[in-house]
Amino acid sequence: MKLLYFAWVRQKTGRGEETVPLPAGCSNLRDLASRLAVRSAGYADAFGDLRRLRAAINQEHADWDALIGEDDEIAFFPPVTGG
Amino acid sequence: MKLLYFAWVRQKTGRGEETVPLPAGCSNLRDLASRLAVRSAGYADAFGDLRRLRAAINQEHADWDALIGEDDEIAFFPPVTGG
Amino acid sequence: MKTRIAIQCEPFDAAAEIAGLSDGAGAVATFTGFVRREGDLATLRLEHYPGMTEREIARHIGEAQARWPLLAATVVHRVGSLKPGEPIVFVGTAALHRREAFAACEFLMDYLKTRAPFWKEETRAGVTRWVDAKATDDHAAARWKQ
Amino acid sequence: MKTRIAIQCEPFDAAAEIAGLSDGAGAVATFTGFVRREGDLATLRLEHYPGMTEREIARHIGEAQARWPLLAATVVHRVGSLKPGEPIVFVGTAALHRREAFAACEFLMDYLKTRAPFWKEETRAGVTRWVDAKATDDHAAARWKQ
Repeated sequence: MKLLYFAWVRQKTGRGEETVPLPAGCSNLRDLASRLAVRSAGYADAFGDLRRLRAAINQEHADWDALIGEDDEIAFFPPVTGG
Repeated sequence: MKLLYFAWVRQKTGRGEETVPLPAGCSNLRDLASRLAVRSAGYADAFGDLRRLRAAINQEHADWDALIGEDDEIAFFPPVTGG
Repeated sequence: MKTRIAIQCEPFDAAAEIAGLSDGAGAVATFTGFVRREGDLATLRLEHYPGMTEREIARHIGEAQARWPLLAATVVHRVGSLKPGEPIVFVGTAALHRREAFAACEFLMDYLKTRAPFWKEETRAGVTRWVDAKATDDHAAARWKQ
Repeated sequence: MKTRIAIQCEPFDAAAEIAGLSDGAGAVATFTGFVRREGDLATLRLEHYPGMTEREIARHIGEAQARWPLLAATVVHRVGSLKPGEPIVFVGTAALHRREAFAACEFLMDYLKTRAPFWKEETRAGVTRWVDAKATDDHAAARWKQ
């Protein structure tokens, strides 16, 4: 699956995107975020508090309960501040 | 007093403005309009039906009951259609 | 507050008007009215009451300013002969926040339609007639009194 | 309906955008947002999610179109580095009547603020930080759901 990071999520993870296999037993966005949170101090900082974070699946806003699959493009980012 | 006519009021009276003495016994806009209405067929056409007409005293919208004086600038016109 | 009122025959430059409104403002809302392209409409001619027009518009800008924290307001209204598709009126408002800018812009347009002394005369298929006022415009303006 | 969505670093020409929206329309409402001139704000930098941004905006234009009889809608959003006073966003809507144009323009702005994937980073006195989302923007967008 393709993972994208924006704004401070990108800065904390140290990368804008990466391609990873769907972790085993990981069915929704919340599962995925908790797996990412243990990868490093930077990832822990980015994914430690989901209340500060938002996500999209295949370029559409999604809740933490949303189901994910191997072919999805998944993005993590802070609440948006455009306009 | 100075009288101004706009849009079809101007066309029916045949003039854009005129200066006339305040007619005796004429205290408000309704009185004035009824005096003007008897001046000619054109004026009768313009002032015959006050529901179709609006007026201003000294460049401010005014009701037919509004009092008028010798030094006033009085304008008669149809409902406005700008914008 | 910065106020600009112009009654003119010439077209206006909306970009320049917006730039003039924006100084330090976060939010500029505008409305531009155009002569509709309708089947047989050939020409629209606008007449106004010089002096009263500017006073009425200034008064309504003052009312808008009393209701919302505006930084600037601009009203440009064209008079004379216009063709279908041509811009006829521009209203722009600037505020720190968009909510106030939108509300004031809509308020000014509603009052311009019902209180500013302009009259439209249209020519269709060689026949010229004065345009009647619309009841919907009165209703639009009345809602600000509630 | 004519739709234009542009995400760009360059400034935009509001007059050209309005002219592009107006074809046959009686009413064009616009909103232009500017980087505020605040005491120590030196630079604002905008980042976005290419692909999703355009999709989200197109989706909201579709929603606006389902609610109001729109003739055209334009959204231009700048990204990259901007200075205080510079225009950052333009939203324009065209309809036969002003009420619909205003409502749709405000609707699009509210959704742009809360749903379109843009992020602002500001630099003040040499310190760079990400701008937090505002609860007032969520409230503004929520009122369209009532």
